[in-house]
Amino acid sequence: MIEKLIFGYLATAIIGLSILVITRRNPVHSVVLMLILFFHIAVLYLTLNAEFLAAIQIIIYAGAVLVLFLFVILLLNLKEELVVERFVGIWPLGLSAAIAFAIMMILSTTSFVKGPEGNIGVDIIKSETNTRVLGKVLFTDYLYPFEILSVVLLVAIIGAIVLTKRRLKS
Amino acid sequence: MVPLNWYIWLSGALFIIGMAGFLMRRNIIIMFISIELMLNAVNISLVSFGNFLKDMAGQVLTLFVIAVAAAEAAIGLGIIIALFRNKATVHVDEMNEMKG
Amino acid sequence: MKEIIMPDLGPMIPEITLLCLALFALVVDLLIKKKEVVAVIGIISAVIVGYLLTGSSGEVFSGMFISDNYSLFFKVIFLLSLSLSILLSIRYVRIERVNFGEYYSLMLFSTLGMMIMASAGDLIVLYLGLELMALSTYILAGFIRHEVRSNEAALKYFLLGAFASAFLLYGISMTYGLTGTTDLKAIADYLINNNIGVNPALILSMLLLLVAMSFKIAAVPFHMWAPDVYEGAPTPITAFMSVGPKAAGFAVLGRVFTTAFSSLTIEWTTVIIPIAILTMAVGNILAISQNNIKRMLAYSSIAHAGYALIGVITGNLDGISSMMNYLFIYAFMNIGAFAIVTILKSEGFAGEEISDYEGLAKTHPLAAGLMLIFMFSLTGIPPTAGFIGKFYLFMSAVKAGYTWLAVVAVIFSAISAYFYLRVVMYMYMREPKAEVSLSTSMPSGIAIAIAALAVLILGIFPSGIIEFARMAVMR
Amino acid sequence: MEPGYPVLSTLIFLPVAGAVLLLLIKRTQEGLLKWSALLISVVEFILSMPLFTGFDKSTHQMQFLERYEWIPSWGITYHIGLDGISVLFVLLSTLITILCVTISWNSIKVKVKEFYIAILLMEGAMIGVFSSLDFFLFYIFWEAMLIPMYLLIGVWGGPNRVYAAIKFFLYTLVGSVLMLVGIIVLYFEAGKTFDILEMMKRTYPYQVQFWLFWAFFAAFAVKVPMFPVHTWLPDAHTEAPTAGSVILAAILIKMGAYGFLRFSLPLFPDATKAMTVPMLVLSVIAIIYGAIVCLAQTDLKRLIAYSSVSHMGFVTLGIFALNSQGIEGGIIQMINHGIVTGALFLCVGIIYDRTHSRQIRDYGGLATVLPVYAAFFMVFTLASIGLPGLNGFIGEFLIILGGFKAVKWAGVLAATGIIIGAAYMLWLYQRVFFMETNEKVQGLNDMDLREVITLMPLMALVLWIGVYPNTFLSFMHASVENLLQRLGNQGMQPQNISDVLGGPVVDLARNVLEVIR
Amino acid sequence: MDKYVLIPLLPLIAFFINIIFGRKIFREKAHWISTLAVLSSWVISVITLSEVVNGKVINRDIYTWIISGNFSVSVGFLIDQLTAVMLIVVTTVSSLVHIYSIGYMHGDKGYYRFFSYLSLFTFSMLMLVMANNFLQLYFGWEAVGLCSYLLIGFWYEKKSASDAGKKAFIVNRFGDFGFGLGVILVFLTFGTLHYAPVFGGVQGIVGRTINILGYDVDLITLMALLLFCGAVGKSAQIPLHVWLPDAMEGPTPVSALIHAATMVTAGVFMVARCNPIFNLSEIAMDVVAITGAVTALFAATIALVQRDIKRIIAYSTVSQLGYMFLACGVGAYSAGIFHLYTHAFFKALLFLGAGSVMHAMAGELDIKKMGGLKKYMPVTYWTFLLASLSISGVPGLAGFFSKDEILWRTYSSGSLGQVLFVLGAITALLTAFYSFRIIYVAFHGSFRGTHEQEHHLHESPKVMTMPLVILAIGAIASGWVGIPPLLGDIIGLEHSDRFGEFLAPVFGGHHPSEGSHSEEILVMTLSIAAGILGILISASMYLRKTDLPERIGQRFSSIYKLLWNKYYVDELYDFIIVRPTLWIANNVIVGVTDGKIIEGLVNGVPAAIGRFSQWLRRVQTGLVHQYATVMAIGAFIIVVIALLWR
Repeated sequence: MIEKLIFGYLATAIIGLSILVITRRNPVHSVVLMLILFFHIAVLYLTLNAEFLAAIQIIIYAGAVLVLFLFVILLLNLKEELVVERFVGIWPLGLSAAIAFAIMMILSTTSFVKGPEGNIGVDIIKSETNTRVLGKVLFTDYLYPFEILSVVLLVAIIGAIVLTKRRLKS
Repeated sequence: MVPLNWYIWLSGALFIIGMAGFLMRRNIIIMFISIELMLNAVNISLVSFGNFLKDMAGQVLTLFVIAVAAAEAAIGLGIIIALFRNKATVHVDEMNEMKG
Repeated sequence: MKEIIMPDLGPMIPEITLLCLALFALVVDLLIKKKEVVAVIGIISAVIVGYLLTGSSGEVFSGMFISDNYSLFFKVIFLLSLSLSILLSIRYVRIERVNFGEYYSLMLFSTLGMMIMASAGDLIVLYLGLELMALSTYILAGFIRHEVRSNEAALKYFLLGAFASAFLLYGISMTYGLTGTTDLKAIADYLINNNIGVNPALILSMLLLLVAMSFKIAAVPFHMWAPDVYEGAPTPITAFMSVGPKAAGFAVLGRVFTTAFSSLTIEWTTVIIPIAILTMAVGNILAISQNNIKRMLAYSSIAHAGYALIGVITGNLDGISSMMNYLFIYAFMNIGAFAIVTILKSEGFAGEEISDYEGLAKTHPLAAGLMLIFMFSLTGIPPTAGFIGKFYLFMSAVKAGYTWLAVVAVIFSAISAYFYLRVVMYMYMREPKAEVSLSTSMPSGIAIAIAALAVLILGIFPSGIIEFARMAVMR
Repeated sequence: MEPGYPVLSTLIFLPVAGAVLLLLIKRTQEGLLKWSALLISVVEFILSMPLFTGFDKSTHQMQFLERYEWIPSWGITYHIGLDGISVLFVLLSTLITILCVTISWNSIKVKVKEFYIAILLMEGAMIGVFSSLDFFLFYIFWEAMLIPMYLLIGVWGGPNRVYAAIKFFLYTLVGSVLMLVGIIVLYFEAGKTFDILEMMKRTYPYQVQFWLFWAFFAAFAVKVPMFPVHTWLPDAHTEAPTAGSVILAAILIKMGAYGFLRFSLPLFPDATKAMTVPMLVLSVIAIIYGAIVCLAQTDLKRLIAYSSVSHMGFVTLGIFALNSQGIEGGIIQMINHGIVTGALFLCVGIIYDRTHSRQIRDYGGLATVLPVYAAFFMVFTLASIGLPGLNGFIGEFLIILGGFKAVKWAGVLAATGIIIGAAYMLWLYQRVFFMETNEKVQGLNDMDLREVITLMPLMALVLWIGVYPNTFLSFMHASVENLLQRLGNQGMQPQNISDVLGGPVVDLARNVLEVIR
Repeated sequence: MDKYVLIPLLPLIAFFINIIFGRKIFREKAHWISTLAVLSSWVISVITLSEVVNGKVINRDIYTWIISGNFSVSVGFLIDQLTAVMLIVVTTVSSLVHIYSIGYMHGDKGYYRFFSYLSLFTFSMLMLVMANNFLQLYFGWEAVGLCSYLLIGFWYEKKSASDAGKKAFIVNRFGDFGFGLGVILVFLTFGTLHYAPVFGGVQGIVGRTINILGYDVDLITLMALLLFCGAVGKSAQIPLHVWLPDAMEGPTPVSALIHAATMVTAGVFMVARCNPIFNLSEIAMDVVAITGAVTALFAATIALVQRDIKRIIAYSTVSQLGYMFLACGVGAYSAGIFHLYTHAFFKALLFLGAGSVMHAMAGELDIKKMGGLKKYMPVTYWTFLLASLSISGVPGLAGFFSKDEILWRTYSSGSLGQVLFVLGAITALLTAFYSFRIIYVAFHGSFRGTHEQEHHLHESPKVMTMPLVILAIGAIASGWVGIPPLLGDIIGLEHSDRFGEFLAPVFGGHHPSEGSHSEEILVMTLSIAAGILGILISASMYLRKTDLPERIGQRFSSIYKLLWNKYYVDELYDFIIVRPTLWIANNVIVGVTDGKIIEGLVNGVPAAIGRFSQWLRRVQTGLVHQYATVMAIGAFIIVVIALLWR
């Protein structure tokens, strides 16, 4: 029961915060609300036996991504944002698309059937700690995607540099 | 025990909200944030699936998603900055030089 | 402590080599002023990797990486598009004043991503390969930073691409939840053994995957980014994008839908049929009213995705191999067409309007003649390769009982003649307005020559490529 | 009898090789370009002579066969050969090409190199179409021809050439692509072969025949052109340069009718027999409609173009009469029409070079100014209106005979076309050659030697076929008889009026219903 | 190869030589080769005639012309009595016209052309009469039509001339339409087109019917009528007579040769040739007879008021051709051919005489502007007078014998025949009237033309008058081979009707006339009386009371106008055929079906696609949100489709 209450709180907070995030006029407010949202998601991860991910969520999202966002927002100097229209002209269409999508998702996920269970249950995670189990899996079964990820990140670095840093040749 | 479907719906709700934000907001940063919301929605479902299926793949995938999201953020913001240098606007609906 | 066995990386050698060479190119870029060297490295990489491809087959990482004939075929397409695009770029990037070494290494990385996609036996790998490819292409699309159109292209591509990959991820996650695995074969086994084919959640997740792939191949209604991005991106990159990522999308589509979701064939064909028809319709019809040749070619490439989808619709091996054959041929003719667009660009002259082609046959008869070949090939007029491609597609459609679909497709391909011929008409039947100087160079010349020869030779002696495509789908 | 070299392959690829050769010549050396093109076409013609002399007329079997594997996985072979139906068209093609080269000698002034390349490529493709015995190969040539023709019309044509070129291309393409699907369906029906001879060994279910007949009809009818898909022809003919019009009239539009003979009739005999009445109705409409519309034309080439619609109506009438007179008449009429209309276009080209006008009202009294030209034109005019003793009569008579034999009203109505035919051609001749000399044509030079030489072969053929058509008819007897045997009877029984009026519609509706059901 | 081949071949060779070399090489000497060729043909024809008279009939194929399936037709010759007569008529008149033309066409810039056309015509006409099958007949038929076209339009710079040539050809095509179908019907019935088997087998198909538009029609009748269509066209019978008067635009020798003596009689020849077919169909025979009689009267009435000398003679020709058909229609083929034969002489003479007058008058045709020519050109006058007497049926001259035979045979053929006889008799009167109207108006009285013309008046040169004289002899004497037995008995000839006997093998035996002598005498008297009366009325009106014609014209002005305008037939055709056809061509086909419907569709569909394309472009707004929204909606829709499809 207590789990459900916690979930209830988290879910309400996540949804409420996310709606606030997308409706705030001031992007800085959005980012700050987003930060709070990320914390809630991290907590949710904890309830799902994913301590490592909870930590990563905070470290990467809150610590890196959102800071980057803030940095860019400040760089771009967004004073006019406070006075101009928030939504695009066709927002009703977008909203209806989203609502339609939502209805469709609800309808189709009611019949959701869980797949076959694996062998890494809560007990194993508890005994070995989440990080270790994750690490083991990551560096054995998922070594290959992990390596690809490293290339992705490399590309991201190159990209960020290419797009922003270098001056043009004359 | 919280039923799995609750998580799915939470994830779905977050996905939809992110999608709505993406479809409605003019500000490029907010759109970007909306995408992050959508990815987080996916992450929630992945982690919960992992938990319910007693499998680590969900968490591993979440990890990858977070990393890729970071990479995307880096590139996306780079593009925004590059664009901002040429055209001082963050409103995506003003970027319609090419159409038709 | 489990003993960790180092897997046999043999089948992956091409990818590993490509990665190493890409990194090498990055390093070289730092050391050498003359960026053409990087380009040469890029081409050499393509050649080496192409050579290495021949010996590689097998599965690594418990089926996450599958090197089979199927992936091999697509990798050949990727490497072709890579090398041809690099050849086109050498002069172009100088003209656009973006002659940086990263350009080439990003192309290599993007190709690596595609290769990973084609070989992916697991949805996670697929996702990461796709992101690797996509992120590199976003950057490449926006590579001309001082050009607002390029920025805009990158931004649009990026935003919509990220949006689409959110769909992909959601689909992957649902699939994972439903089947407990991300391995394609395991998914297939689970679905067949447990017979949950009609579960709406499964269909939803499958179709969300389809949305993401449709986005990559620019199928209607997920195509709308393509014209804008193609128009804004540097032309060689447009050529690259119109072939590589599209082929990668098809590679994934073919593998995922015929492997993982083979038990749902009826469901996904039901959906892909209207998508294919719409794609052909929108691509061909919108191309008619374009004035910018890159945009026109963008719509044309949308339409071509529609044709290729016919092969997927048939759902059988013949169909898939006709789709692959088509993409192979399409690679040559489309890059060939973009190559001409590329060499028309010179300092201070965009050369992107169709009207810029007025009288080209008089001022530059060779270029006009080659463009003519590419245009007719894109239309699908024999004896060019485009005809062979379409012919194979229609054959497999008829064989699978989709004769009516073949009729629809041929009618759209007749409509397409209108806008392809418009280019020919401008070149041959109008008087030149202004002096157009071509920025030809040896590399671009080589690229065009390869494309043109391939278009003609594959058109007249298609036996080899057909056999190759058939072999590629043999399991 | 057959020569020791692969004569057909040589004929197909010599012009292509010639085109490549021209590609290598500098575009400034126009003289060399022209002479090379002429040389190639003449050599080609000489090389085609063995077809005429060495053809075994006693058999319907394919001759001059060549067969090589091409795309084995689809069962596609490079299979070529000729029978009595196709051999004459190959010969006509090689002849006409020479004339096209000579007639363009001075009139083509821009992009000379491309022009002759296009002509030579056309020739190769045309011969390929007539000699293909593999459907895939056939389709390749069939479509490949569109490219040079599109350019011929669009680049060297008249003021409205672009519209005409695109119209021509799209019109024919739409028809052809439907045939393409038909070919593929047939491929699977025939047990995965594209070999026409293999396909002909089978019989197909009626529903398959029915749909395929219409699919093929789409391609062939456009090419012929049959009513109501004829409107590309006036534009294309009118705007094309002389050589283009000549090739169009002489060879290209024959391919539609040839297609009916080669494919529709033997492959879909039941559907053909069922569809005879609609086909005859369309043919008769084309004859009369095409003739009447000529009366309203003010443009020389346009008039001749519409007359082609009428004349080709005779051809299709003959073919769908499904008896030996009709079919042989149809074939010989195709040859005749090729010669005569080709010659008329050459004639118009000759005068157009001098005056740069195609308007009839700009002429008058030419007989005084250019008597030799007038004489040539007169002969071709008379041949066109079917004067006995000239070639047009042989075809038209046999066709009307065949048509009358098959369905009386068709023969009767077709014969009315001859009356109108005389009216419009003679009226044309009067307006151009008779009456007061128009000041616009005052002082023009008569034909020079080159032009006379260009027209002489056609003139000779007009008389030859008119006086002794058996030289040519004898080629086709065996093949036509075989074709009729394949059709299973010696033509249709005469029908009465109720079938005629309601027949086509009812038949069509019934078939559609049947097939849908 | 035997000599008969040479008969048509020589003129053909002459044609080719003249047309190719005439313009540059022969020029003024172009007549030599043509004239020599036709004279040689004449000589061979005479030899042939003598052979035929001795009972030789030649039927020979030269080569097979067309083979297709079971259809096979040859080029060959059938030389029997009928052909022999025609050969003589054709080559004789043709030779004389050739000679005449040397003078008449002298100095014309198309001199070589004229003679080559004449040669071509001679060839064609000979092919026509010598044919041994229907298709070759058809060949000759069309070929003479062509020559007629070329020669009528010889002075092509004149619009009226080229119009007339075209008209002749096209009107003939209407007839040939039927003729061609008739030939086809013959083939489909008999499986061959050769005369011998067809005529031999025609008895076997009596009573067979053929289904036309749901009605059963007698096969032979249909066949005969279709063939007769051709004759109507070629021989200018109602309703296809309109081309012949206009054909007078051609040079006068041409009118004499083609439009009087030879070509226009081809129809008669053909009907006579096909007599085995016609004989078996009552209806067809009656149609032929009625058409002939009505045409005879009809044309004669028009001729009464015309002022153009050549047109009067042309209508006279139409009228006389009507007589010939009348004869054929009542089964008196030999009488028809006899009239054909005599008519060739006197009508050619009339035309050549008219030509001579024109030559003198510098091309003037209006008889009102002539007058008193008698003293200027006596040879012309006397020969013309002889011809007129002959055509009027003055006893002893050629015309008398043939016309009398026709009238008598008509009268004696039954009740219909008696009605037609009345028409024929009236026509005879009218014929005499208008023939002498020319004589009186043009040759008597005083000259009414301009002074210049008067100054120019002269007798024609020898080369022109010589043929006139020869023809005049023919106009007098040619009838003597066909003297009716009645008269023959009187003057004590053993073989009086030698002509009829000679032709008897062709027409299935010689049928001596039925009916009593008294009736025959009555008919003969009537016909003579009609002729004399006509001459007298004419004389009184044009010699004595010269104001009378004017008064009559005013009194019966509506009839006069009707006749003057030739019963408005041309206008009628213009109104019901030419204008509607052109209207349909211009307004319906070009304007609506081709212009609006087909082209509307052909251009409209691409245009619609283009407009749709332009419209669709606006969907592509360049707005990322919109793109994404479309993606979302698209995703939604495909899922809905997949879920609902099952």
